[in-house]
Amino acid sequence: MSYFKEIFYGGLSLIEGMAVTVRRLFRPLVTVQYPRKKIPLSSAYRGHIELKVFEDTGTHKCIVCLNCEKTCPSGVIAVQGVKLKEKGPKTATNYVIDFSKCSLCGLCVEICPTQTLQYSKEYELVGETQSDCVIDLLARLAKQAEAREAAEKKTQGLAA
Amino acid sequence: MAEQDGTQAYRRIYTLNLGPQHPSTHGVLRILLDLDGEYIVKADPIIGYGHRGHEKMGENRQYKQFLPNASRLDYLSGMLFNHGFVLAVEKLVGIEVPERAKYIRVIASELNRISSHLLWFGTYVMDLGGFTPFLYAFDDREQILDILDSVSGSRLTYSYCRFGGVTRDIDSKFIDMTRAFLKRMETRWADYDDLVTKNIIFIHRTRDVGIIDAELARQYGVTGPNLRACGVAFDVRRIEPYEVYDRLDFEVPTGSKGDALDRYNVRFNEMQQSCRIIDQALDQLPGGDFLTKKVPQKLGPPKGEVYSAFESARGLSAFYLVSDGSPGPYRCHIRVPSFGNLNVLNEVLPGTLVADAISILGSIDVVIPEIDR
Amino acid sequence: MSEGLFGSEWFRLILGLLIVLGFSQLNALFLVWLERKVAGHIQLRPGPMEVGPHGILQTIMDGIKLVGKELILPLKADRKLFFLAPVLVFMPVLVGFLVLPFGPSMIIRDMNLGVLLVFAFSTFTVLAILAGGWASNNKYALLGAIRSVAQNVAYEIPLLLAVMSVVLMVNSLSFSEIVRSQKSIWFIFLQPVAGLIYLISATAETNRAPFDIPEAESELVAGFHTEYSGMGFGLFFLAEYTNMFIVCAVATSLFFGGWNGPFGISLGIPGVFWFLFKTYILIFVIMWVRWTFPRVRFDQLMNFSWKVMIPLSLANLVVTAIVVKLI
Amino acid sequence: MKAKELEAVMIEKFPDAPLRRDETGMTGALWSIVVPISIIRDVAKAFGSAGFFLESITALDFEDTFELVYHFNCYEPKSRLVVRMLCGHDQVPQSICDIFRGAGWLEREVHDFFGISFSGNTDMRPLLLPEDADYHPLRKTFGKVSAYHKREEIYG
Repeated sequence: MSYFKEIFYGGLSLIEGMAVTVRRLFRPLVTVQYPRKKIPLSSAYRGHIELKVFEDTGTHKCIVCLNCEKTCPSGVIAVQGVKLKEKGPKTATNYVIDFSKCSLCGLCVEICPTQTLQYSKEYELVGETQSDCVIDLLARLAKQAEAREAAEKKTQGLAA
Repeated sequence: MAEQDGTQAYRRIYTLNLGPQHPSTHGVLRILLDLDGEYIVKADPIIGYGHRGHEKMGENRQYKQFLPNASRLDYLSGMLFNHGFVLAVEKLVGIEVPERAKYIRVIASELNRISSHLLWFGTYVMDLGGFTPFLYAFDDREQILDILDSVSGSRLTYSYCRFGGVTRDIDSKFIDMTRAFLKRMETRWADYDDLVTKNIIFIHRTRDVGIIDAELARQYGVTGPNLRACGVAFDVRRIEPYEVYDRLDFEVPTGSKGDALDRYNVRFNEMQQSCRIIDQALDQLPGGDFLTKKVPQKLGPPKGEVYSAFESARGLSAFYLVSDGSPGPYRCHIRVPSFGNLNVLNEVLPGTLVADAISILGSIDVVIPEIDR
Repeated sequence: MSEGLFGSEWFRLILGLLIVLGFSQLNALFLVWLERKVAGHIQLRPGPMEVGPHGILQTIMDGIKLVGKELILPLKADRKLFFLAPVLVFMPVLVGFLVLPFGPSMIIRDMNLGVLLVFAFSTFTVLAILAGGWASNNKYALLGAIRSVAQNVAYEIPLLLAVMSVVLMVNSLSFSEIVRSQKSIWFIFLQPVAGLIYLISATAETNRAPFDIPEAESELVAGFHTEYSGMGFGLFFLAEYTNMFIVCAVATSLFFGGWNGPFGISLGIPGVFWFLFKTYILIFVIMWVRWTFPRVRFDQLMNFSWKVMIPLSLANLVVTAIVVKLI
Repeated sequence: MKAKELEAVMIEKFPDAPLRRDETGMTGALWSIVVPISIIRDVAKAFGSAGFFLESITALDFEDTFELVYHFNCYEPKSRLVVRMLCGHDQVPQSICDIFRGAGWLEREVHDFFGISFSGNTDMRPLLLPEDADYHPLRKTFGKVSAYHKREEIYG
């Protein structure tokens, strides 16, 4: 008897399974067609690090204390700086990261005494060689400032 | 192709090299199978393709700098290993953790445990040939990743815990998302039951397959859901509770026979228990700091050793740190659960079919990079 | 002269062959697309979307890609058999089209042994799979081939026994005869057990999930066609879908009334559309099954065939014979 | 209390071995015992018959000696116990892979990283390292090393 019972209940379980999948057939899709649509990033998203621009100085506040360079587990960060004034902190002349080694732990951001490091929101990075992963943060900052100025000019021009 | 076996004239044993590139070896595992037809005569797992030298790295780094490594050991439960490492160092140095941080860690860890189990669920059914449950599980897992992403900023290797707390406080949005997720999962279990658990084909593929009994499990140091499936209610969260697990009410699901179906059921129930834990932890969540301020930048722990165990998604894991007083450990050993869980294959696989080998391998849920370290 | 040419048997045959070739290829491409769409929507994703509206041209692009790829011959493979196998797998499925009754007058050759011809030739697929798996000089491929042979032997029997019950009722092996006798009521209502057994065996016969153990990608990587690349693989792939069409078309004509509408109601729709509509519904069901169930194990499959399917179909045949005799 | 019973057994059987209790639970173990290299199999047998399982075997490289650390645990109640064994750089300890069948791999791992071979374990192929590896990365003489101590410097 259990022979027929197993066939019957087995068949029933198969039909139940098919009911689950066919119901899904008429549900809205959950995937996003990526390059055309994008999901908003979470506010905590950790991209590679970048220098923050402060309102009061109009630029970053890196004082070349080398804390980030020392704390980085993988040796991603290289900072150089000069003393512009006799007294007071140094100013960074070079801030380069090798993103190919970075494990995005965020220790550098936490240790920065002037809090001038932050995570960028960039995730569509692409490169053909390992050297493409080397990012010069100061050059990036300058480029961003340029873009901002151009955008401002454009809006002013439109307003005029 | 098939070599003649010298001793037995008409039984041909041949060797099949399963992996390291094979759809079902989960990472880079290679198993040398000696086959008689489709029956396995001898199985020899070969590991080490993913060896990165984490233990050596640990000796050469400061405690803090090892944090990103911890979540890369078992990348499917990165939060749990992150949590475990932080626990070990806190025990070694003697750092007090605020109550709120403890709860946040437990919530995040349990979410990670569910996501790890969901991934296992999906890949296991896929190993058995059912592709669709895999994507349903990924859909659910995606919700967890979104939740953890919103608080840690990362989707897989979280590096969320810090000595003395966590990097970022959780907000009401996180709590709402988590509650919504718990509610969503309540309806999903029934679907999974209909689609997989009750399915006659699935039951036949898993029942009485790959039986690991309690004695075999003890011999090989099998822990986690694989051990609980043979009826031993051993859970680090229950036996030596860390954080706030002793204040939360949860069951330790066990099986009876220790076959693949039991392992499946134990993990499946464990996900539901984790949901319960999260629900209670959210209810009890106190206010206060999420990170203690009193942790120095450079840790100088006293000389000595600490062996701190925690329950990762795959079983008993532990960090064994020996300190010589310097800011980095003298020795950093990591006890990984998959090591014993995979080792037992030596004895479980012989006598089964190739198709069963895949089923068994999937059901014990190993993460190879965790073993390779 | 011209009339003689167009009316001649040769012309009919050549035209038929061209139509069959064109139809079977296009149909297979469409089915591949349909499978991906069905799978996609079952899994809450859209499936192919990029090439053409809703990705309808995707499979054609895939075909072009496959044609452009190199055919790699494994070291120490049996060269002749290796290249023969994909051709061998495609030839018999074309023969099947010769006798399928698409409509009352749309049969290329209305043979009175049509049913026998289809099943006789469908066994060729096994030979092709065995040849391909053996010739590849690969252990996975060989295992797949062995499994395939055992599986087909086990499932031919219930398949033919199920068909036999229908043949007993009609007393003919001609497809058009069988379809004509279903004008008022389809055989699926008279022979539900045989119909179900036929569908299950047909799924196993075409190596579709949950009986896709010769391929079993999570166990045997890709089974018998592990070593095939380019169009060699493409032919195996297309043959699978053409095969699926044939077994579903046969099921339609044997159990679901062929070109007849349900209960003799045709709604003025030409018979060929009824036929294709029902065939595609059956194909959809087979796809739906594939994307729902896990794979059965090899020995369980054999158990199921020998312990459940064959006794059931035998019993069904005996009951049918008695009833036919009594009426 | 399996740990208590076993403690009594240890003290009775191996009176010379220094047994150190850890009341605070800091190290994660109830007590640890330092045994001479010759009796490890007897100790392991005692643990095995008491229903313990082997959690991990690991080693530490000191300037003067290797130290092998065996972590045993049992399911109920909480009772992790540690067996330590001092093993000179040229000594060959005995394998316990027939008492705990899972120990074979753990010993292979120790052999990989420290170059300690175990007598009685027939399978000493590299486990995690490449097949032809002839180096032992966790020895303090390999690669970058931050410190190399004598054993007393840490355990005092």
